[in-house]
Amino acid sequence: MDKLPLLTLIAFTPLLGALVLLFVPKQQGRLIKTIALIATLIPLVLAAALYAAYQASGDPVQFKEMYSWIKIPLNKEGLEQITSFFFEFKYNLAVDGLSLPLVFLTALVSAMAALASFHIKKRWKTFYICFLLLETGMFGVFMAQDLFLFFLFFEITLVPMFFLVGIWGYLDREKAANKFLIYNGIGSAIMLIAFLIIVATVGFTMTQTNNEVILSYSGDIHQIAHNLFQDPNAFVNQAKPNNPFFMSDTMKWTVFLMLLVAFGIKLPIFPFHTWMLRVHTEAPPSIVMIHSGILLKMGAYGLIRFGVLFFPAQAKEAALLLGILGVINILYGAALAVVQREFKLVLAYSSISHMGVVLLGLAAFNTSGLQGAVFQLVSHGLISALLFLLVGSIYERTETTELGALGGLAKSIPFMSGILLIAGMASLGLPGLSGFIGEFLAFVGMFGTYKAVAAVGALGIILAAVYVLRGVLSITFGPIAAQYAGIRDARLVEAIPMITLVAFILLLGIYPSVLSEPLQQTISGMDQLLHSAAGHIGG
Amino acid sequence: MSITPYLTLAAILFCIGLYGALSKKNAIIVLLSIELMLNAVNLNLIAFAKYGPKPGLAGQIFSLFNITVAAAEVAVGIAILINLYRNRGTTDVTDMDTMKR
Amino acid sequence: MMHFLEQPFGWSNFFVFLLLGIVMLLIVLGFVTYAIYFERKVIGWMQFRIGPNRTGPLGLLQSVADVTKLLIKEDTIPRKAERQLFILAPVITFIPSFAAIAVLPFASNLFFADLDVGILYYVALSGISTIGIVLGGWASNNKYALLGGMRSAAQMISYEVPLVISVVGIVMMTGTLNLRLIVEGQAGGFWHWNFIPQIIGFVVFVIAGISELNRTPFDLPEAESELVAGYHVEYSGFRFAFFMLAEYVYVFAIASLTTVLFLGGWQSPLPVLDFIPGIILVPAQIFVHRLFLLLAARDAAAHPDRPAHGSRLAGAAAARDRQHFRQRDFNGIGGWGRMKGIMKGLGVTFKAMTAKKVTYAYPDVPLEMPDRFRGIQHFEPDKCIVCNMCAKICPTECITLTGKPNPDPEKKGKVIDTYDINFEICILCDLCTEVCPTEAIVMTNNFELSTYSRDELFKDMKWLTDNNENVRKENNSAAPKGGAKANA
Amino acid sequence: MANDFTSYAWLVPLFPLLAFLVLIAAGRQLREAGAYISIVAMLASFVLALLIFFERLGHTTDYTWNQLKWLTIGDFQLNMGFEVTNLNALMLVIVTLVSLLVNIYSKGYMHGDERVNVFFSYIQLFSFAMLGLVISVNVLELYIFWELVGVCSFLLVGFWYFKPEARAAAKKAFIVTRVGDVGLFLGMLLLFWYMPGHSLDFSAIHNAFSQGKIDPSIATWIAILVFVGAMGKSGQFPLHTWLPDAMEGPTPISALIHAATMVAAGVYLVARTMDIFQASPDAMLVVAYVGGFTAIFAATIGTAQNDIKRVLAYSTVSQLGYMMMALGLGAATAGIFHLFTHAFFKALLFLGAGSVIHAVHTQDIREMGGLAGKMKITAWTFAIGALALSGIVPLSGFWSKDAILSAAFEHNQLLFWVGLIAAFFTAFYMARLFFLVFAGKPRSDAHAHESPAPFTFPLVVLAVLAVIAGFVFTPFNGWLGHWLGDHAEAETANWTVMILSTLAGLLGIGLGYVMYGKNSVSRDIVAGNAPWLYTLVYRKYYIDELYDVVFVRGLRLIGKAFELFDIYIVDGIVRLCSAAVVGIGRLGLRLQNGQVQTYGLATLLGLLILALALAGRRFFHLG
Amino acid sequence: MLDRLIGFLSSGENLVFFVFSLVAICGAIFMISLTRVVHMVMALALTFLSLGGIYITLGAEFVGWVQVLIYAGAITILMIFGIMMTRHRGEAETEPQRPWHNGLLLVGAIVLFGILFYVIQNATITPQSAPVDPKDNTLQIGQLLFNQYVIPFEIMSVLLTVAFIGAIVVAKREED
Repeated sequence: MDKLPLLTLIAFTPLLGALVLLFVPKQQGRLIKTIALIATLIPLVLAAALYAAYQASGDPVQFKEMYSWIKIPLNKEGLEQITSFFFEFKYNLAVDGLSLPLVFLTALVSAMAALASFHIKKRWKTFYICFLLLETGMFGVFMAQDLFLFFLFFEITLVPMFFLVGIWGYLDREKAANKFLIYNGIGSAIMLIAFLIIVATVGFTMTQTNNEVILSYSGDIHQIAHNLFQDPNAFVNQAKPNNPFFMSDTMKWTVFLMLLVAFGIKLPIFPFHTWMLRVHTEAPPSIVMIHSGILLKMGAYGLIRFGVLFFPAQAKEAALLLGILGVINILYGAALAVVQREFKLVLAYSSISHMGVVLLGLAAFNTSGLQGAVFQLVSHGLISALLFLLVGSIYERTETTELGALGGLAKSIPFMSGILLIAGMASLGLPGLSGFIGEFLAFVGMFGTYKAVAAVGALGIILAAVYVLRGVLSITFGPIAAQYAGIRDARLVEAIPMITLVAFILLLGIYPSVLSEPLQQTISGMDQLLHSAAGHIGG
Repeated sequence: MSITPYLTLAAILFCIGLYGALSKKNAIIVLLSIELMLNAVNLNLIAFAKYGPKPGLAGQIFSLFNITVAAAEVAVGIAILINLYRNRGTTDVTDMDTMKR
Repeated sequence: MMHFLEQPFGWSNFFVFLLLGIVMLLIVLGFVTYAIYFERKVIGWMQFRIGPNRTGPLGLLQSVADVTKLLIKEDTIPRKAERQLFILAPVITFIPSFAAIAVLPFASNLFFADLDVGILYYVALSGISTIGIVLGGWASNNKYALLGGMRSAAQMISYEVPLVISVVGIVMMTGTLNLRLIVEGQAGGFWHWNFIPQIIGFVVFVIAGISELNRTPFDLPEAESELVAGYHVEYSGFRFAFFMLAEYVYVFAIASLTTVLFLGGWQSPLPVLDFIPGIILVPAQIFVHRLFLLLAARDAAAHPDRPAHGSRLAGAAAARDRQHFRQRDFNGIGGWGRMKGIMKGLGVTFKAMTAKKVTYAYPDVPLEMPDRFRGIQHFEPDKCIVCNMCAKICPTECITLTGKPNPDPEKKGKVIDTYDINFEICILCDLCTEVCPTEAIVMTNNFELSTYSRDELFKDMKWLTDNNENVRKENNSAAPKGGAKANA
Repeated sequence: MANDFTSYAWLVPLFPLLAFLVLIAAGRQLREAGAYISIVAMLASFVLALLIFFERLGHTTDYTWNQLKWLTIGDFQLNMGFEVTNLNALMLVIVTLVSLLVNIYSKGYMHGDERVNVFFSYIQLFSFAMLGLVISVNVLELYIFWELVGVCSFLLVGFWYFKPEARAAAKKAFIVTRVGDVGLFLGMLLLFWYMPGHSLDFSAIHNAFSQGKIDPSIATWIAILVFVGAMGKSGQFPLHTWLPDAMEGPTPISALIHAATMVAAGVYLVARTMDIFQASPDAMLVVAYVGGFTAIFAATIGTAQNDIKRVLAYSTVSQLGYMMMALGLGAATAGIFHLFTHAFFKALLFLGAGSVIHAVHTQDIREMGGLAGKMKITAWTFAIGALALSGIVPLSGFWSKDAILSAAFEHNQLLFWVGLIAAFFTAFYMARLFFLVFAGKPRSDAHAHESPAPFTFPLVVLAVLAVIAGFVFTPFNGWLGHWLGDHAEAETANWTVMILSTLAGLLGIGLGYVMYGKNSVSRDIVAGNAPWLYTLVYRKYYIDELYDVVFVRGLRLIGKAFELFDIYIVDGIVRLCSAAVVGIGRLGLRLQNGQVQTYGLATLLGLLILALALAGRRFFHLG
Repeated sequence: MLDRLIGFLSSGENLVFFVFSLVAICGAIFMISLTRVVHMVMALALTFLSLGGIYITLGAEFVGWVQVLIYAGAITILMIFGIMMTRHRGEAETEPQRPWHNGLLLVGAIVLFGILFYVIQNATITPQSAPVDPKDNTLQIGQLLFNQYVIPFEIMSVLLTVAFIGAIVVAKREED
């Protein structure tokens, strides 16, 4: 199984699908849809195989694929003793405990979104090409082991997303698309700067064979981690005046803050969240499934992978800040979700609130906190995908998601309102469904480090119940409006994704160790890192 | 007699010419003001010819060239002005703003 | 004069210069007045008339009279004119003209300013007076004045260029712009004068000079028929005088400049005559040149499309020439053909110069009327036989007569007592003389009947008898009818 | 033999789960069969529970099995499983018995409703959750089932979803219980961090707390937080508002959930984690006082209600207050005993009320009257229930209430009197209810008739149980205490307490008879001369309105404020930046007006500034 | 200050310079402030003349008269022709149309003069060699012009030719 380049296959199958779609004539909607569906199902199957084949024990980083892509020689004057001096851009994919579940989540949610996109009404071909491109980008992000490769895929997701929101969205979709692009553009710009600083200082590899010395710069994560946390008295960590390889504390702080801001925009932390609201309300529901299901996770993944793991000391000191930001996100998102009139906005704010829980878990800096954060990512991915799937179907039938207008749909669409109820329960963290596990672990973790912050955060759980019930009940329960009496219940093509998502939510809720097993190795790895770098954490 | 009074006079004339050139609305007067500015320059040249660091006739020769150029300039300026007047019907500088965005 | 210039400039020095300036002004004024007079005389002669002769002996005081008239006359300023410019224009025209004279050397040591840039000085100042002319035309707010001003300015400017260029030759030869040095360069006989080596320059200079002054062939600005009097049409009184003065000062300046540049200045024509002080030679040459200038100007090229200034005969010749020219120009021969025309014109002019003038001093010398001219009647009482024929025949019954018996007893018949003609209504039809058997009443050549009041037009017998000059000889062809004797 | 049935205890919750799955999957096709499946499932689990109970009678050692590896957090392993203690076994029997009877009853009651199978599936899910809760091995598992029970109550209360009141009631029920759950959640977290080895098992908790390994302040915090969870579920004073509104659901549900099982969960939890409470005396005090206050508070409100189910709901709240008071005073067995007896006669009363409603199709007691004649069985069973509740001698109510009052008498005189007064009020409103509904002439024209067999059978069974259940734990035979392993309180018959409580009961009944039975005393004594008191009590001391204003409207206000802040400040800044850029652009535009002189001026000024800058350097040295 | 002024005026040459510069400045100011166009041109002609005079006092006799010839003579006439060829509706120049523009411009001009004045006052220019004697200035200029500066001279001639041909072509009335 190892010989097969599994990761590349998963990542680029959608792209292949997109290429095939190019040759299909525009009018044949049905053919386009089936091809697109296949192009998403294959990676799903492969991801499942990947998940199965992943050994929980042993080295967490598995399925490594490393090929040197671009080698740019740099001028050597002043460095005589070095024989070859170049910058290397490596095509470096691998999967570890943290990215494995997210890769599977991407595959699953994309497949479901492809199914849900069947009720897109215009220009299927371009839609699905953008969709598959987006999926490739997302896979790449989670698999990339090289900073620049990560950035490359990160940018790839922006462009199709811009078109998907901009063309197939609702009323003022252009405005939303523009805001999305500009905001994320700025975010990724800051991220690129941070990456460059990291690579410029710490991203070097010095190999000394018998007669020649090779000094190369590359964005390889493990190399950077190795350099950062090498033995303190190595040449690298001497704070000599012009030691190009040493990152002074202030530089580390700036880079950390930059990454925090860059990923804060992606994972909407409080002040940068306005773009996400517009995208959630204006984009077509199937795209929002992907966006809130996976794209938001990229921000969190980046923050964990590059923010916390590269700068544990700074992260530890900023833990309180992260915690407070998390709580603000939770309470702010929840409070606003309570007063929204539009169901999609309720869900958008609830996403902010759930992401706040992720932040909280992250800020805890202990195994349960990190595990909680990852759990919350995966579970929120599934739940919000399901919710927006339902929103899409409801909107297709009732042409509105205004809470005031809808009501009593349980009578005409019992199946969907049942699923909506389950999704609502999962999102407010009902035990037995995946939502609870994430929250539980995050809060357990946070309780270990900052009790007060966790206690205030817990209010969020109550508010969650308030806004979810308010939203869900005002749609399903209550007297039914006349014009919606006759709407049909979910078709098969809508029912399948709903059921699969509910199944996964239930699976995670009832038997979470299915996800926590592969996670252990990576989390424990991270834990030692945090402990060693930031001193022992209480509890 | 040092050079400063001449230079001061030249500066005064230049500034007056400049003010005239940029504020007057009648194209001819603008041309005139420019002439005045050129004259101020001429005065400088000749003043330097006599009291400058290397007194000599170079300044005067140069002022001759300056006068020639000024004459040529006025000739062409008036020609353009007349042509413009014939086309536009006005000599008001503020109306000549086809360069506007 | 030279040593004056060297002295450091002080108050005394200043006054000397002032005096010299005034003297020069008087000389120039004198010259101007007599230049005007001389010119009008010559023109007169060309037109078979004798020019001004009434004021002063031989009309010498004519231009003085003109000048005094201009001084006394009220100089009006048109209401709509630009007052300041209107007043300023003549000043601007006159000052440069007078200033230009400063540089002209009259004798080896008699000159006002010995400038190294003499010619340039002259040309620069003449340029300024053009402004005056144009301003005059513009300020008088009169379309014709404006056009006249612009035309004269255009002409002066355009001819200034050949004027200056023609001088370049001399400058190149003498190596300096200083007029005094130029004259000294022409010492020796007249063959050292510049006009021989620079003959072309001389010719161009003369023609350009003539046009500079808006003189005859180029006097477009004052073309009567179109522009009335050119730029100074609105001017009157002293300002007009200024303009005329400026013009003639320029004449003097151009003439003297020509002499200085081309005709040897104060250098005597023959070495032997070098004792004659330069001072005399210069005006003589100026005079000769002046004469030549006028003649050449007057007829050299009668202006193709209009009669010469005021001369009808010249005009006729000119008109013939004009047809001639037009035809010639038309078929484009031009060139020497044209010169031949000029020569013939010149010939006509000279023939006219020597011909008898037709001018007559009318008020003094009565005009010779043609034979059968019907003037005022003359009455001889003794011939009248009171036959009343004249009274009856008179169509307007303007004759009233009364007879009285002959006081001499032996003669029979009547003698005239009273004989009145009412010239208010007499139409001088000559019927009364024809019908008078005894030619008692005859016509004279006199026709002056203007009186201050109507009743003076009733002439009595005595007046008629006294009117005995210029009696018409050829009264009526028929022999005296009846017994009356032919008058002696 | 000792553990063969107990080892199968995990089957007890399994049967309802299976029934639930079957009903969900084939709900529409089954139609009639759905009811029978759920009854059979409940019967099976009841029989198994009985077997376990009898097996457990002999000995007191707990049987625990927790090998199911659920979640690994770093080096710590979190396992799931089940545990059977005497208390659990007792609870199993109570829950399965009552839900069986309710199933039978609701087969008849819900006959007409087309979503009956959905109803039965919800009941089965609820039973599964309740049974799961009872036998859970650690606090986390308990919390999971605890929330599941909350959801089931939400679903069942909101069963008739087309009614807006049902929707609001269901939402309110869930949110208020949720508030309580958060308390429990935080308590659990504290436990997690402060328990040696992070274990959450009850046995570990018992050992840790009894040996006093946890310092008292933390223990108090944990106890209070756990009690908050219990308050939420059992409807104690601050979080009681959802219980009366939950009456919107069908009556069998009220009987099953809001009388016998779910509300008892809170009491069960406190009993289960008694060691934590014992560890902190002031937590015990809090529990006692809250319990006492809730008892009398709910009792007073009960007297003024006109809806039959609301009266019973408030009586439940009051009785739960009694149980909490008992637990607070350390008399765990008395509390559990009262829970045991209360489950039966309260379920009886609710089902009776259900059959009355079924008959006259209204819940307002002022429109009922004189039903005794027409509904013989319901009337008699209802009477037995009422007497039991009022604590009249032979019936179970008397014994359990006596146990509590005697415990109160020993430990806390104030609470004793509070309990006594509450007992008087209880007797009074039960009498009022009985006489208004059954005695006197019929006030509504509906022709009432006796309910069919499925209604009456459970009533009779419950009535019998209500009578005999009392003798399990009387002053004379303290079997239950010993069985539950709680040998602390020596059982002495405290005659004074018995006499006083009987007197209170009789006085209440007498007053009720006088006012409503013979109405010789005018009904509106209270309403007449103290109308404000009457309306105050009738409007439930305006607690609901208070909550509405403070929380609901407060939250909405905060939300609105945040929304304005979000739109105008956060988004405002973004729009501000773009507007600034556009503004500067437009400013530059005005400079380009095509006139050369403007450009000239601009050049001149530029030149000057440049010159000044260069020249200026000599005067003031900037950088 | 006053005594410096009197000392300045004591020598003849300074007096002449002072008079001429005064006239030049007044001419320039009148040119700006007068309203009727022709008056403006006259004022400027006056300035040109006085500048010519100053050149002469500076010993540049030839340039002075050339200045008089070309500026006072030719360019003024050209300007007047230009004025006459183009009709002027409202003679009076309505000044306050662009208050901001003129105000700013005035400030700019004054500041520029301030800078120049400051520079002039502080600049100390010491003639290294003896001043050229103005005797026969024209001859010297002629020699220089045709020896050292003959190329610029030729270029000037080309320039003038181009200029006047261009002027004619541009200003020609296209009626034939």
